[in-house]
Amino acid sequence: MKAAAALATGGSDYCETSSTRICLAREGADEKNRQYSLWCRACAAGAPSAIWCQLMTSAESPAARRALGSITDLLDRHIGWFTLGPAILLLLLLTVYPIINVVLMAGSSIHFEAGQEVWKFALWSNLRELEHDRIFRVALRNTAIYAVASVLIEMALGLGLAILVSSMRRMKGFMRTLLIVPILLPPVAIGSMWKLMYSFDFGVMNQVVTGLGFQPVNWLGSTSLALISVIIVDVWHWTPFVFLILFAAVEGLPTEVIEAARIDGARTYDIVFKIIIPLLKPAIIVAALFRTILAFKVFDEIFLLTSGGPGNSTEVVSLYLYQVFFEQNQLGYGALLSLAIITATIVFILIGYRVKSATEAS
Amino acid sequence: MLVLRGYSRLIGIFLLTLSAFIIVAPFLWVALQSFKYEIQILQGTWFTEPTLHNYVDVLWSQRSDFLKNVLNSMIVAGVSTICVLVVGTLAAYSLARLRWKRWIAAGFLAWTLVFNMIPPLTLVGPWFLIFREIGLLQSLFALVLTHITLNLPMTVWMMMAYFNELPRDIEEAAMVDGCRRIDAFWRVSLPLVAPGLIAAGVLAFVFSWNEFAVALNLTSRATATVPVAIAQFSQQYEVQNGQMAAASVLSTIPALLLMFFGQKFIIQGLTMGAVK
Amino acid sequence: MTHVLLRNVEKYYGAVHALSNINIEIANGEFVVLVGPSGCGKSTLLRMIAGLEDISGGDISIAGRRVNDLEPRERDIAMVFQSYALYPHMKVARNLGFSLELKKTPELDAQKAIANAAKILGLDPYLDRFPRALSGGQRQRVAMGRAIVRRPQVFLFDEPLSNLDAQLRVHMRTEVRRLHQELAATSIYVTHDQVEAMTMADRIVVLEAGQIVQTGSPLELYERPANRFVAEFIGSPSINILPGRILDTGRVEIAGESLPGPGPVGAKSGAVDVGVRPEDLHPADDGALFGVVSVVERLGAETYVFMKCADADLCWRVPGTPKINIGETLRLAVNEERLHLFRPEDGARLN
Amino acid sequence: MGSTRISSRLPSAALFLLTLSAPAMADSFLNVGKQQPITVLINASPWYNGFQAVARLYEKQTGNKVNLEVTPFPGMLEKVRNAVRSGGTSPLDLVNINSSNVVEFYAGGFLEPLTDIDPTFKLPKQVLGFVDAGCWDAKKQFRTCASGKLMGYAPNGNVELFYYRKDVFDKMGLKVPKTFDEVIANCKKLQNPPKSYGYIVRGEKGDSISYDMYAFLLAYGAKDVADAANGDFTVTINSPQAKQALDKFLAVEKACGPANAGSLGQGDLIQLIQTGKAMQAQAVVAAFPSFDQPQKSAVVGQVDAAPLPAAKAGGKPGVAIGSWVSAIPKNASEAGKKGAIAFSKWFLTYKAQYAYAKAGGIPVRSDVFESDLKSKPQFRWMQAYLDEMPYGRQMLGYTEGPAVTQILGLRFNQALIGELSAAAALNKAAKDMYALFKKDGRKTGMLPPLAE
Repeated sequence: MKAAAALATGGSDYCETSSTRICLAREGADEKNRQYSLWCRACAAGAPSAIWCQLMTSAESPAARRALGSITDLLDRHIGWFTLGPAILLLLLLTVYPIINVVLMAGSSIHFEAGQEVWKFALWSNLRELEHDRIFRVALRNTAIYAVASVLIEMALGLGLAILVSSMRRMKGFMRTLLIVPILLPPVAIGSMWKLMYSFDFGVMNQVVTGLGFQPVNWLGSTSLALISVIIVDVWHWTPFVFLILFAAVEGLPTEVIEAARIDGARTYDIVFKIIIPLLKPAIIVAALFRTILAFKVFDEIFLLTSGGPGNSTEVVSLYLYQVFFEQNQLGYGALLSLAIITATIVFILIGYRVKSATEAS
Repeated sequence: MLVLRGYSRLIGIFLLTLSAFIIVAPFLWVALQSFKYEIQILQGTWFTEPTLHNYVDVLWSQRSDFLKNVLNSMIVAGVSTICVLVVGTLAAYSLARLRWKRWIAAGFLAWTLVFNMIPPLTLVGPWFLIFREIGLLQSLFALVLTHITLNLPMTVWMMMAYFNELPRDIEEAAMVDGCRRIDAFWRVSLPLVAPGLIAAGVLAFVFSWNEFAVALNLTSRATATVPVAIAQFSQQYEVQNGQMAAASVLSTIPALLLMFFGQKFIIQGLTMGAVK
Repeated sequence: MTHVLLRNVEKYYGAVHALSNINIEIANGEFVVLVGPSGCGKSTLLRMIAGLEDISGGDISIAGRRVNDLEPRERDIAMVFQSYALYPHMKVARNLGFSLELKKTPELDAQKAIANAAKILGLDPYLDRFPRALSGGQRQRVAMGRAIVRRPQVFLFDEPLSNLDAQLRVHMRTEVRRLHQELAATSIYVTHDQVEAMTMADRIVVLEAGQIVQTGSPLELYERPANRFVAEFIGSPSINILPGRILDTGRVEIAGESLPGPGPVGAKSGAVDVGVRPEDLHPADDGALFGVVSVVERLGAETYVFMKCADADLCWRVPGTPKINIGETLRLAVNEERLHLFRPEDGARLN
Repeated sequence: MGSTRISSRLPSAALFLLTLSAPAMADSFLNVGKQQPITVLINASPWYNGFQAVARLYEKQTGNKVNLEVTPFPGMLEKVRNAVRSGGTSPLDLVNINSSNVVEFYAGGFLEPLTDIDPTFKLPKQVLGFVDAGCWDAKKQFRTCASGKLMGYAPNGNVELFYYRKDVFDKMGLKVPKTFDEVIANCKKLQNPPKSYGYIVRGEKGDSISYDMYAFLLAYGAKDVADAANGDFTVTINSPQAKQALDKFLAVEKACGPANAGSLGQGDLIQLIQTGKAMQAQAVVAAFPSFDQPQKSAVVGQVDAAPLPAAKAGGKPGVAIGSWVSAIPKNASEAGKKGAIAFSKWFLTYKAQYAYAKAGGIPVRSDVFESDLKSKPQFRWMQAYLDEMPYGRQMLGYTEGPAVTQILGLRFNQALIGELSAAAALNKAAKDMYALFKKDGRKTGMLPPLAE
């Protein structure tokens, strides 16, 4: 309402300053006002998109217009289902069966006889096995450490980069392309290449380290370092992911709010921590959420770098699941493990959310 | 956004250059390896006479279908990205702006999230069955469908965050002025979330481009994608680092190009919707 | 005492010369309005004073201090944005007190200042709300309050009322003016609405295409517009422009009738644009201007009569509600001493 | 051997095939008649190019089409499972499955015994059986040819050999070691980290360490379980012999290995040989050709092979067989099965195997090993291979094989990096294995735990 009223008087300026190139901009100047309302009348007659809109105005035949109109009327009346429908359809088609399948498998033990699957109910024994599964517990702990460390570091770096790049005056697009190069590489290549870089005898990392006069570092072979080395790779690989999500969000922030803060006396620090970060909260949450899920699913890199070793120092849940479900072909217990991983992910995310809210409140 | 001046600007530029270097250096290193013979890579030699041997092998050896793999990947990633942007953005808009019953919205979002958490290992078996039953096995179409589904959760959640950042009243004003919901969406909201749309598009593209587990299972040699091809260089006994580096470099180039033009396409499409 | 001084200020966007040679002196406590059509550079100028845009050339000083290279926060100013730019994630109270929070003002003082501002603006009931739960007018007041709380050297307003509906706008106009009188703070106000400019300003600066066209009090601008642009921009309904001639005798000829003219004219004989304010017409049987009435707008206190005359649209403003009918032929005369003469080529004032 | 040689080696292989096929075609290649096209699943591996060359040769000789479905190594298992499990006709007619996973397909009844398809099918006696790798006794649930059916044959016979630097040995006057103690004695002279390592063995968690440890376990006469062939799954991994073997393994690693022994995988190990840092090593024969390629190796012509060391002088070396198996899915089409059998028969002929070896594969016929190839420098490993063959043992011929590999792979690795003592590692491994067999309802038991 308000905006519309505002536009009646100063429309074009309003849009100029709020950098919104929207159809309303037309309403500003008197001359164009007529065009705008013409256009909006075309909308009212039933044009769902600009292209249709143009089609409409150029369409000679009123019959054609009516036909188009009734289709779009229908579209508009049931817009909810037209917008959400395709997604629901896709999910029904491709996710329901796999999920039900996993759930059923989790309660069974499955083996093969004469080329046929034989299912047996084995929920209790599977659960008992899970209860006593030490490796899974170790893997869960490692995954949690891995997820906390990598997600926190990546969020901090990604946010910093997003804000820095958005503060640049030019070459933003170039920087965005440059900074997302790591996620373009296939994970299998990332694992192999970093393994080469970490190589104790020949790797570039140790070339640098010894070049600086230190002893070569046993990046992947030492139990205390292996997890850290793997986290470094993860940070390198996935910081661009966070950067990309947050950069888009920073670019979408209302400029004037930040300008107002600058006039109010905010320093860079204040603007970042009191304005930008709170405003980015939705995007930050989404980035953290999906990064966490990805961290719980991490596989290729660790598989190629350490295979979970040495000992169990880099054993993570997905690696263990691979062993059980895939290598050892324990379909039932493996399915239960994947449910356990999902549960763990959810619990982990909820805890993270709690911690975040708690620190915010204090 | 942030305006840096004086010292802080210098520090900012320095930090940015440093991080750009750290991020790009390993990639450059990989690119460097692609011009070396395997033994030079293994020995960590820095300066050697460059050879195109790895590229020749990746592209034209008898075993290789690399160009075909790239083409497959371009089709799969391109089509699935466009589709997931359409489906996902509509769904996100729907959830962010229309009045849905709580349980529908929450149920939908929770379901996508849980689905996103499922280890892909447990998905491929059932999918293999589904597509075999409907006779789409080893077709690119099946792969496109699965990639849309795989990337849908992230797209929906991201786009929802961006839509929620938009003030509602701009859109409401448009509707008061006679725009339909769908016009308000197309001409008002969508152009405003263009940066988000690009981010979501880039991510969906990248994830599809690099997706391995499903692509491996649902394709045959004729429909295999780039990651499947690249994985062949990581063998049971050794990694063919030179070829893998060359293949990685080769696979990023079309991805970068496609992303670049994709961005242009999105921006153009949106400005057409918004201004013309 | 000069409080804000702009000397030879320039602004370039790449090759585009957005503002050229801007010189303004603003006295302490003065309320200056920058006015001009959209795109004339007035908002840019304000943002340069605020420190949100770089200054390409010249100097800006506030309270005797050159501020060219200072950050906005170091300039001791407050600004009210067109879109209010309220912090959407902070409640009203924190929005009001945010600048104090940044200055690390003691909690008690800050609360007092917030309470004070809230009282002045009638925001008490809304302190615990988020901006999204406020109406447009309330948001506007919060934006004002945010400025007040700071007690800055200079208030900057960037079309703060343009997002309000007409009634509220009139109301807020007096509100802003009242506040200015209460606080007696130097204010610079940007608008494209000449009514706002006329009603609020101590002094108006008219900008056109990046240049100052005229500076002066509202009445000066109204009575002696420096050129045709200002004459047309200031005043509602707009000034009538009629084609005419200056005769060798120094008399002015409109619609074939020669008039004594407004006094000394700095030009030789030739074509001229004659500006006549709608209220500077009166009915006269021997009047030079006659035409058929096409529209009559009765506002109660006064009436606007529109007619076609000498190939130009003419508007006559009459007090009260005289009985004039559409289609009637009227004959009007002008107040000779209040004529404005402009050169047709560039619109410069000739008398 | 990677695919670098595609440019270097393939032309020579093709040339060779041409010279060979033209005169020889008429008489010596097996005539298998007209067959429908078949699809063969094979992973991209060092021996892939040899296999491909032979498949092309087959097409040329017989006019029958062979489609090679090439997959990355991890894809092999998934593709076979998908093909055989989901019902319907298998898109694959002949599948290559690696040693440790093939039992799953035997036990699941997914593969058709070759003799059921073609009762006349018989492995020529020269074809190495690799200790019953291709046979399955469904009753005993064990790999044995004595009572089982022939399910498949090895497309390549991969075992581990002992490698050493001939040039260095000659210069220093060292003798090729016959026992692990001699290895250690040698390596004390050779060990000079980080310039050179005396003896390297894989220590990476998982398949790597467990496979390489079998060489020690078998040499010391240790066994995983008492008598799997006859259903006795009493866990014997914590026997005193196993303890001796693990102690020796740890001693070797400590005295001769690199600092990152605990994370040394196959790739790292081959890298150390190729770059000339490893003076003695234990590695698969499939890796050998890559030591002689100038593009991949700094020690061309300088590495020589010998049988693996034994526990004591005159003892048997511990040779764990890790051969792949080529088999035919039960749900392949009839024509496909027939075509696959035809191809298999042809593939196992001397001529084909000879060509296979020349193109970079590891042949599976003893007469090829004894042919003139043996005396060619690039096949100098063949004699060691022949010497080792009699000691070959097939490990883990039961369905829990992959799980046992993981258990051992973890515990051995923990012992190597010092997280567990040797005895504790073996006791824990035994406990884990016992629990595993127990869960599966096997007849099992445990030895008394070793003193920790």
